[in-house]
Amino acid sequence: MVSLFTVEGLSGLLFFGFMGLTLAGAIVATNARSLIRSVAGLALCFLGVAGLYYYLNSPFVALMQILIYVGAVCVTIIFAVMLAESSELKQITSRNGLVGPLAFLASGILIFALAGLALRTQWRPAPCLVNRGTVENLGQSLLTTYSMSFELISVVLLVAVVGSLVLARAGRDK
Amino acid sequence: MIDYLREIISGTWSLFVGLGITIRYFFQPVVTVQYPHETLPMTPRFRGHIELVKDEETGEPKCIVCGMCQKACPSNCITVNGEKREGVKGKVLTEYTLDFTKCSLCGLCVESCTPKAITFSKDYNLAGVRKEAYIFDLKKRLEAKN
Amino acid sequence: MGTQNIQPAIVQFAQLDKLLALGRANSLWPMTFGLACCAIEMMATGASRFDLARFGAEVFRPSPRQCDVMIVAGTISKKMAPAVETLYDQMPEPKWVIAMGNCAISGGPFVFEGQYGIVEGADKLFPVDVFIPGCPPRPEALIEGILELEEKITGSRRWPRVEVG
Amino acid sequence: MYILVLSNNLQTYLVIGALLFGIGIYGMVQRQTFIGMLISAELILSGASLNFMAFNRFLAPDPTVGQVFTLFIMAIAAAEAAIALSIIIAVYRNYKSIDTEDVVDLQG
Amino acid sequence: MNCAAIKQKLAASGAESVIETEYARKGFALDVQVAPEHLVAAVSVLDAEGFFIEAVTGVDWLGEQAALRKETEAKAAAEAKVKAEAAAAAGEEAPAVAVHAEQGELPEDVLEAVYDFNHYEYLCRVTIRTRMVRSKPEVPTISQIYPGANWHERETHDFFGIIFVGHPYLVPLLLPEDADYHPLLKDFRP
Amino acid sequence: MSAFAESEAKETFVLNLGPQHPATHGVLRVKLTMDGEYIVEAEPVLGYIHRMHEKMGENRTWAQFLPNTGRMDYLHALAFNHGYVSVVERAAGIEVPERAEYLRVITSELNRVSSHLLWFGAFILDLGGFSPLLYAFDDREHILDLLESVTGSRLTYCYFRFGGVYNDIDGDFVVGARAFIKRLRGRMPMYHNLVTKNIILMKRLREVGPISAEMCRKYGATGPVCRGSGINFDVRKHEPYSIYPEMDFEVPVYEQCDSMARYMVRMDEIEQSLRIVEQALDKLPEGPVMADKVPKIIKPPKGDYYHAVETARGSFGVRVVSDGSNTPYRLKLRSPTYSNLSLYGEACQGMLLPDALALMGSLDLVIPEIDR
Amino acid sequence: MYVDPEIIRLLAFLIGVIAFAALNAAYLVWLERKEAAHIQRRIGPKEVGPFGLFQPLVDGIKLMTKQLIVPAGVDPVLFKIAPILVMVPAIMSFVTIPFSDTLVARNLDIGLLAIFAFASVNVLGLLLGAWGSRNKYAVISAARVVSQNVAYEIPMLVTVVTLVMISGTMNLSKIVGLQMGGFWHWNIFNFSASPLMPVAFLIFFVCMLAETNRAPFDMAEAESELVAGAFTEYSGMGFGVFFMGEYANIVIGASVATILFLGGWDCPFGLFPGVHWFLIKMYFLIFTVIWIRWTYPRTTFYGLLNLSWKILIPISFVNLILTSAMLKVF
Repeated sequence: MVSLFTVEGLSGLLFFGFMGLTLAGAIVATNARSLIRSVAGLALCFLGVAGLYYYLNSPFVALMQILIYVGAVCVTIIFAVMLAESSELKQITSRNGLVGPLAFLASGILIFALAGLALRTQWRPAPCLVNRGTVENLGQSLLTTYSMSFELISVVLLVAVVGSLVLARAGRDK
Repeated sequence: MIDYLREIISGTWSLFVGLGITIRYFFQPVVTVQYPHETLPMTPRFRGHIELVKDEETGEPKCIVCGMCQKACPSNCITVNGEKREGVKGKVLTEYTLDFTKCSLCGLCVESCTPKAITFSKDYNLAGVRKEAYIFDLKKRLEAKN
Repeated sequence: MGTQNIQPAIVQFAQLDKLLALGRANSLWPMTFGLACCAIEMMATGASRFDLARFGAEVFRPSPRQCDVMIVAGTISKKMAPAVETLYDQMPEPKWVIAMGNCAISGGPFVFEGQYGIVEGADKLFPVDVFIPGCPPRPEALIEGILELEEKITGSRRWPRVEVG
Repeated sequence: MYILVLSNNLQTYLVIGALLFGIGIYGMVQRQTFIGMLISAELILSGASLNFMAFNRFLAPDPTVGQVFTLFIMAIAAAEAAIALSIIIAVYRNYKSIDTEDVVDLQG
Repeated sequence: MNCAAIKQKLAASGAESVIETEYARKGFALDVQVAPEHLVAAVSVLDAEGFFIEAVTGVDWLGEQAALRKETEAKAAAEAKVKAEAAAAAGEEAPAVAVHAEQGELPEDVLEAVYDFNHYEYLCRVTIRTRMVRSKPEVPTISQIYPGANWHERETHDFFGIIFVGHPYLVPLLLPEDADYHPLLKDFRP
Repeated sequence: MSAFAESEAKETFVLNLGPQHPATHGVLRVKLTMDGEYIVEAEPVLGYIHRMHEKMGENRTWAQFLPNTGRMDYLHALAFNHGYVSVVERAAGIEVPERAEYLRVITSELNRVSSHLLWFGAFILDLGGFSPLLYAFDDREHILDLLESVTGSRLTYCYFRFGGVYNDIDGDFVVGARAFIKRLRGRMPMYHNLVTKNIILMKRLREVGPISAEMCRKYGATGPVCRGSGINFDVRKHEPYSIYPEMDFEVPVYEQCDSMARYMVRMDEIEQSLRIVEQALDKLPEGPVMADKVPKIIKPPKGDYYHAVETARGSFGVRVVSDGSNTPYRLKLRSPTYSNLSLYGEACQGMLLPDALALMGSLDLVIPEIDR
Repeated sequence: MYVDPEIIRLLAFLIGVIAFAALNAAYLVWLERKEAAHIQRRIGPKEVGPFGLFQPLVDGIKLMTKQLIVPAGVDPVLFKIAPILVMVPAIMSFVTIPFSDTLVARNLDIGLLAIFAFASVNVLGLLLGAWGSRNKYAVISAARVVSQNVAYEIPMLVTVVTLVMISGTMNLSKIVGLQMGGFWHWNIFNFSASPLMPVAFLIFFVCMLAETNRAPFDMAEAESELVAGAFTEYSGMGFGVFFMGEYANIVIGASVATILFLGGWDCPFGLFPGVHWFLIKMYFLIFTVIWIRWTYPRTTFYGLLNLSWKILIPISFVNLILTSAMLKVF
């Protein structure tokens, strides 16, 4: 039994807040009529996910989530929206009325199946821990075990940056 | 490369020079005249709205109701009226209205006045909530002053 | 429109109202908005010699949304009048207007028989709270106008009156 | 109060992850603009990373692995967003116009 | 290069009259009268000489013809009077010279477009005037030669209703966009 | 038409600068067609402060038009006074006493300094610096005090009369003017250190807003704008009026054609104006300040007359057409900024928004003078 | 009823932090107005309270009672949440800042990262507010803010990485702890780590100015160009909250600079360290920020990017390489 007026209790309550933020954000992101609101919803969802990461004993990833997703990805998407927003509304009207309900049904089934799977499976915790998953451990494994993937990711990022620059510049030869 | 560094250094130096100047002014005394508490001296030639001049002997306005100021005024803001009275030479001023809200303070009226019966007042801080307050009855004003 | 129809508070607290009035009167943010000659004197009033800042009124905001008082400094032409009205409408309540200079009061020296271009006074467009005559008025007069407006808001004058000898 | 310790339960995270994933799929189908789909894709990725993180916390013997994976997902997602957006911009530049007529101007 | 040379070139370009005025008295050196169709040629001459445009304006000569006629009538009357007096003085009978009042339609009043040019290097202010009837106030634009004339011509159009044929954008400049009045015409009433 | 075909044309949007905008120094409106932050087209829209000066001229007597001249260019009102009284004096053949001309030049040049100081401050304000504005205003107040002690007003002077000036100066004025010259000379290095040599300002003005000499000619630009483009044109030297031929001063000319050149021209002109005032104070003759035989009602003979003066912004010309009556038949006011601004549309094509605003500031606009 | 003392401590800190942020915002406005006035040889706010000290109060009263216009055509939801999105992360950042060795709400191991993460949300708020208000000036301004922040984040982070390398931790308290014992231990004078440390401080300071949109990098509300920039459509307290957020960000920026370079709460002479030294250093930096604001003209947008890409980024990389080399060698 956990009382509400302890740190654990409050943090449990806060957890609900983050959960709600995540799900509400996600729903806004997919259902809002204007794109800019979807992005705002996405940002909220990411903030909620960051909170969840915090509860998963990983403040570093939580902060990286905020830094990268909220601070960079969302901002980038808003930029794209600024350039393309107005043509969005016109499109929404012309669509098959069946797609929406069908998509809802399909994803509902998917969620149901996945959630069922998650709840029914007997998860066995790890027998022993190699380390505690702190930032130091993370850094060490990034630069030792996963150094190859780390380097590859950097190359991917570099290529992505160059590629997007090339693509975005393409139409503007002035 | 050398130009690049030189530009950085000279540019940064110019920024520090600027900061030096402003901080020097920061410690210098202020030049503000705190208006409602202290006032600037008005120059004798300051042009406020016009006023009638009193004849020192009779206590009446010097104005002879010739209407020159009314004619000279570019914006028609002066109305002068007078009447003949028994026993007085010339006309006697009955009304001298100045619509100050149209005045451009050019001074043509004062110049055109041969008997020097109008002059500039020193009212430099007029402000109020009623627009009609600035249609002055100068005769009344002169009487109120006495 | 104008200052008359501020929504009355649901519960009337005289003291609170006084405090609000005091707050509003001492934090009059004018709009960066000059029309003609008087605008220069408006700038001069904000400058070191006269320093409008002493009354907390130096925060010239360029956007009408953040202003409390519009100082109409100069002639309003008929072409400009719709824009001035729009600016007035864009200001949030409570808002005040100061007509600075003769042109803003009544069209000033530019009124003549058969004129085709100017609006004869800002009060033809929206209610004006304080009039400052002069062509252009001296900076002291503008300060006096601000004080006059404060008096209008709070109902009393905190500053000494300057008598002109 | 049992619900207050939900945060210490693997299933909670997995269900949230599933929900995010499902909502993302829904959005992917239902949205028809590139940006809308991109947003949904980000949601799907978030659902996946949440699962990684949850397993990492509760089941993994080495609790850095999930974090490393999540970081990689983030990096890939960022790269993906950048590329996708530049494609979108290029597409819009060629086929649509940037219409600012309905941007309400502050008159005056 | 001096004013005399400019004068010759202008005269060659088809100007009706080129008068050298007294600068100290008038403030400009050459007073050129051209017909609207020769305006562009005259302005081109100035452009080639490196003049810059100072201003374009108009003058409404409403009532000028009537005044002119009145003047000639008065002159004629005065002459007649003088003659009559002379005759009277000579003791002759006054000759029966009836004052010959011109009848018939007055010629139509004109609008005048005035162009001022000046030179950066030497002092030679050239004033070009061109006249057109009030009912058809049309004059070719010079904004293709002097882009600066664009605004001046728009302003003149605002004030006088003179139509600058070929002007790229002849909409009101100083008056409101929808203004259809021309305030500096002498018969303008608001 | 397919969507593809109009893609290039519609990538722009329209940005309305003004009529109320902090950068336009009044009520100018500029319709900018922008591509991102680049300006594709700029179209100034005038007339928001059109005050019918030319119409008023036809409705008033020659003398009654005098106050209007002070309100066209309120920053250099005395030059406008000067232009108007000169043309009427030329038309009516009125001789002006020498002392009056000296006073005209002294006050007018002081007024020019005050105008340049205000421009300096406002220009730096456009560029985002605030304090130089107030330093300039501090100096300007001294000039205004001086001029007020002569003319009675601070801004919209109406000091000159046909045949002379309204008031004579007194000894205090001479002392004050000399003291002011000394003070301002002492302050100029501060301005240069604080502003001119500042790297940010240099980066913003150097090679920004080029206006070629040919463009000046085609648009009729005068004043510091054309002098910043290497054209040595100053009405005070070009067609000397008043007592300027007797004064020893230079016309600052810069060849760079950019905003910095125009800035430097004006800053140097302050010094030249101070020199003129100093010389005029030295040479100031005794005598009346008003001609004796000025008729009460002026009726210049028929004909048209022109007179140009150099204001702080360029050549101001007045063309009057007299029909011999006591009112002008036609009064054309050729204002310098009108021509200077007309080149703006062409000059700022392809520029970035902040540069275009720096260019606009460097043109030194006084809107009531443009709209008249 | 049992209430955990930890909660009370948290609540106290939360209230304290919010009060600190709000008070700072209010009185920094006063400081800014006063300092500007004195630089310009004016008096500044004076008539309201002694030295005009009540000026922020009356401004606050006025702003709070001002009509909050939601103009027609704006996106009302975004328009309203944007100021919150600017203000909340700013307050969150305060949580991790150690004002002295004991006065810290939450001593995170990765406090430095937390501050940068929260700071990045700020941009989102501005962007949403600007786009939500549907005003061209606001949109241009927001676009500028983002490009500016992206451009300046690079040299800033490179400089910070240099410092993290020197300190070996991202815990702010530990970073200060390593600099204790007089000004010669401060990172700004840590010549043994890299001879370019004062330059690094300058770079950090410049980047901080740019990140907080202060002059001469105040592209966002370049008055003469974009009216009031992103806040053009905001009135009353909507504007007030943005304003407070701006000043809170300045306080955070100055605090981080103090912690990273100026030894936090360390006394310059190695005696009596404490929170007062922290505040003195922080307010001195803020004073400088304001001083700069009232001295220089504004840079242009491309000038700003040029500065970042051509000067700050190369130098900060040189510093990074130099530092890592010296760390390896010594």
